[in-house]
Amino acid sequence: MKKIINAPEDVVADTLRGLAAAHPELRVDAKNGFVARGEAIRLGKIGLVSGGGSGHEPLHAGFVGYGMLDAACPGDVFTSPVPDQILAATKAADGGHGVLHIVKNYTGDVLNFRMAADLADDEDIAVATVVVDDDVAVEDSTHTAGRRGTGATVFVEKIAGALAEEGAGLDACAAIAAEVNERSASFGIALRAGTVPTAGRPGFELAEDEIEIGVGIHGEPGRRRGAMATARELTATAMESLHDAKPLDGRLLVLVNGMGGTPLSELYIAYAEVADWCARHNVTISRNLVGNYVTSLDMAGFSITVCRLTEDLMRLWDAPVRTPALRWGR
Amino acid sequence: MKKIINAPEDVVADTLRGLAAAHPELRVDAKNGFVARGEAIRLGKIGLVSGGGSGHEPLHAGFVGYGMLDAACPGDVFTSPVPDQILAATKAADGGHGVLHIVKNYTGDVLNFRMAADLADDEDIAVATVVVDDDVAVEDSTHTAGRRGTGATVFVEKIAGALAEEGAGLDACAAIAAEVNERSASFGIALRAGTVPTAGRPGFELAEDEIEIGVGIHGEPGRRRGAMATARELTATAMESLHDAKPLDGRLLVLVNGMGGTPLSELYIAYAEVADWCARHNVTISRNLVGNYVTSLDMAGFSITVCRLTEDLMRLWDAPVRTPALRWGR
Amino acid sequence: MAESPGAFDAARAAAWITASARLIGGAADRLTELDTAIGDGDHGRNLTRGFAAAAEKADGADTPRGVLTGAGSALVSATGGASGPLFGTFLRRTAKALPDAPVVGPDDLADALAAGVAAVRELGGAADGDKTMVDALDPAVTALRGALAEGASLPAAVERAAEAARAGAEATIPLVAHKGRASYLGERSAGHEDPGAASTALLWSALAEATGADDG
Amino acid sequence: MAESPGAFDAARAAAWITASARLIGGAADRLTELDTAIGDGDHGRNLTRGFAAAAEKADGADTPRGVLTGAGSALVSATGGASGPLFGTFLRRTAKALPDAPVVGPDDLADALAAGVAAVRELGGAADGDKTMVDALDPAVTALRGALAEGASLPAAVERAAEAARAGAEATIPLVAHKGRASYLGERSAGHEDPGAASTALLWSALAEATGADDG
Ligand SMILES: Nc1ncnc2c1ncn2[C@@H]1O[C@H](COP(=O)(O)OP(=O)(O)O)[C@@H](O)[C@H]1O
Ligand SMILES: Nc1ncnc2c1ncn2[C@@H]1O[C@H](COP(=O)(O)OP(=O)(O)O)[C@@H](O)[C@H]1O
Ligand SMILES: [Mg+2]
Ligand SMILES: [Mg+2]
Ligand SMILES: [Mg+2]
Ligand SMILES: [Mg+2]
Repeated sequence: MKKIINAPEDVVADTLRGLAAAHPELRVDAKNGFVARGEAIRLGKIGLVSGGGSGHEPLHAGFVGYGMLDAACPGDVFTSPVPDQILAATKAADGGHGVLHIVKNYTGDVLNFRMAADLADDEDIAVATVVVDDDVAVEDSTHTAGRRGTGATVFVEKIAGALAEEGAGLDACAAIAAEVNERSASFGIALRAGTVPTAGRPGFELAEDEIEIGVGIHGEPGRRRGAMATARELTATAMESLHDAKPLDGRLLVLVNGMGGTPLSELYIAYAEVADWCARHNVTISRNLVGNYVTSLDMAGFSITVCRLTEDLMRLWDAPVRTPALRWGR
Repeated sequence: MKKIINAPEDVVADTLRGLAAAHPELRVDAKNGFVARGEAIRLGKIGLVSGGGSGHEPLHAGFVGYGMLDAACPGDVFTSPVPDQILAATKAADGGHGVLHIVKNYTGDVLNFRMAADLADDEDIAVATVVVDDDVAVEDSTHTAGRRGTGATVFVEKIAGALAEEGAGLDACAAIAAEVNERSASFGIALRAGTVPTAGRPGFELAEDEIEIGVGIHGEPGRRRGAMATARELTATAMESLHDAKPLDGRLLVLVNGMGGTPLSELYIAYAEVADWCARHNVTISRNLVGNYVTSLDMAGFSITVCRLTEDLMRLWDAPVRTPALRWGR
Repeated sequence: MAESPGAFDAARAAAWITASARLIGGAADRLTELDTAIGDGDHGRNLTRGFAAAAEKADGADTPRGVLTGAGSALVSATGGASGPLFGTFLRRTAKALPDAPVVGPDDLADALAAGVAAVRELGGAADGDKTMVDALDPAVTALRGALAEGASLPAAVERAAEAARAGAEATIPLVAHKGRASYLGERSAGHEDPGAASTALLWSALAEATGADDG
Repeated sequence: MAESPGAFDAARAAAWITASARLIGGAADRLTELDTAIGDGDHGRNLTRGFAAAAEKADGADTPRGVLTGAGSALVSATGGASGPLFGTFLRRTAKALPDAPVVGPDDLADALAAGVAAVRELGGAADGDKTMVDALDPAVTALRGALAEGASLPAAVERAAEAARAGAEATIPLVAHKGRASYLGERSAGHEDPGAASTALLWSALAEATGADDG
């Protein structure tokens, strides 16, 4: 394992230190384990809090700022945050009218956020929760922990964030977050596993001609191992899985997301093939995002997330945003 | 070699295809080998053209847009563009008052841009050239091809681009570009070499505890091989080299740049150490940028680029920019 | 000074937590390796951090109930992941089911542990054979109660429970996971021991150590 | 149909370019490997692309001067990198120094090639021993002129030049580079053959093939 780190156990703290140094517009509260906007929350605005294990940067702290999150709580690498830090973030994000918790569907995240919501309730903060579960590589059945939350988290945070900025209430924010999640689907493919710093070796080993298909963002192997293929074939595998799970129609928002160790040029190549696939299947892409947004340490690979947009969702996607990792309109 | 590509020889064409699909606001002229802004150049505005080998994405095409480049010409992987495409880009960027060529200091780039400038002269387009040579890992002596152009290219393109947008003339744009280059310095360290698609194997092999120190962005080994060290030590090596070459004082603009295969979290850790180093040495960082901006395929590692700002340079750095890879203020 | 082997007091409760912290810390690499195979490679580190925090809080109360409540809360606050809330709930709900007395008897302890296990089932929704910590927890309380019913002493009964927990953990190897991260792998989760079941077995070994310890 | 071995006409000029394209295409992997060691791993691909384009233009003129000008321009337009302008300039300035005639004699050809080499020196600024293509080009023209002065036939003289180019390329192995990308490596560039010198040697082999070819 070779990483630009000081010590495996300091990775999260040092990343936050760097984030704080690079972004004075953020409030990085290392002691209480959260990152919030530097300015106080506008009274009456619904607060948006997200969080989860670290190792997915820029998710989530990179999405704190105008038009998106009010606070994020990063846990240890691949480990959900604890209720205390979620509660602290929730308090920081509360403008008096309630806080939306955006939770990726993993047992640890769901349980810790649920405990934090109970604690917030004790302090009379209204909390609504949306659980993001967009990864169609996992069967949504009683035989699994349910679909994982991955790329759609960015869409949920951006769109619910824009609605909150417009002054919408907690129920409306929770409803649109659920709608975005419902309309979204993701599928990931890994070429090389990432390495958890404290584990010291990759989550799985792949031969030169092997890939993991239907992979998540926590270093676990995918649903199956497959043969390395062209960008066109890899993309088709992903698009077909997405289409099988939730038929692709209308106008799409598409994210071609890098897993951390894959350079931008390869993501653009994948996007070229996604655009081609959509053209061949009479599907319209109205908005897109290409880059490293929901990563898995230094894993090589990509995921595709689609959201079937409505007029409303498109307007909110286009609304101004100003965060370290996503910025337009101001 | 495992990459998300269709065929090694199609990498550049497919990347451009993806860029075109993802960014309808750009004009991607694959036939003539350049990427330009979608809208026609404003009459009278000085045009900015850059280019170089591919494999450094988002450099250069990702910096085409308002406030930065007018056109970019990507060559084959790690191969400078040919005069014909540079000429075509120059014509596309000419608003009648001349074009600034921003050239990284590599023999191939310098020679091909020089030939293109001669051709442009034949067509009565005034061309000024700035050669960026910020990489202090290379000795600036007659015993070398001179310092390489790396991270400072982003600073030059952004700042000269902002000045051009303000309506400055060719000489002024060229002068500020040269000033930014003069005030900048870079130093890079690699943890793992990248792989040129058509070569099929990494540019160099490193053991688990080895790194390349003073490395460029074309897969060549660095000045020396060293032992793997902590982020703090790696950063100190780089900062000391920068300081030795051009004493760090005043207010700095700092770029902590990823080489393509390094995740953002590690870059933030490096930035934390850069900020610490500067604090310990009484150096002020006024602006920063952390991310993958001048990459070397899938190389793992980072570089640090500093520019000693003036009032003017800071104002121009802060000016609005709207490109695929750098965007703020609109 | 702890009570005689048949009884469970605050000191023994605290000894349980500190022994857990020691055994889990010692096995952290193995637990992480198990979690790397079918999960996300953090289980050893999660529980090491969590039980270290719990052990720090283990001295602060006069009753087993107080000790385990404090330890459970500390565990939740420090662990994260799935195992934090689940193990934390196990301890807190075990505590809640204990009589609020300085010393509790073997049957009360067994009933309380059963309540703790039931709470884990409820919170996580895992059934037997889903390849989770439940597959070690459940055989352990069953063996504990069975041994006590047969008249075994508390130390002997907990020793049997610990063996059952170990056997339960090993029996997860061929299973296909239906809960937790390992469930994402489907059939590919078979052939590996569940990390949470493995750490659960350590917890019961620690309890055997704490209840069996001679106070001489 | 080509002229007799002593003379250099458009057909032989074209044959030089097509033979260069073939030899370089065949050695592309080796050239890339050399460039991977001390450069950026694109030399084989650059020149393969460049000479393929040049070969396509090689038939379009009646004079050696016309052929080489066209080939040189095509090379510049298709190659990129350092080698594109340098080899392109070599061909174009060689062409420019040739008499504008359908057939040129050995001495005129040698003088023109010397002018081409001088132009490469001027454009790239490399001195002898800087570990560049100049280290193969220079011994080659020197050997060519020497052999002609000693009364050798053009085919024999070019054969000697090609040998000198090969020797010159091999002699770059111990050198420390002072120009081109390899110079970034400082002392570490020693121990590797310069890719541009290696491809230059192929160019001279191709010329030997083209001038020696029997037109029967
Ligand atoms: N729904 C559940 N019910 C019971 N135990 C569970 C459940 N989900 C996960 N576990 C247990 O948690 C263990 C994983 O813990 P840990 O690695 O610390 O958390 P995470 O999965 O969040 O990384 C699994 O091995 C399993 O025993
Ligand atoms: N200044 C120079 N003068 C002469 N030859 C040079 C010079 N710089 C580089 N070369 C030659 O060019 C070769 C490299 O060509 P190539 O790999 O195609 O281009 P690049 O270095 O741009 O990738 C070197 O091996 C060397 O022989
Ligand atoms: Mg985890
Ligand atoms: Mg090159
Ligand atoms: Mg885990
Ligand atoms: Mg090269």
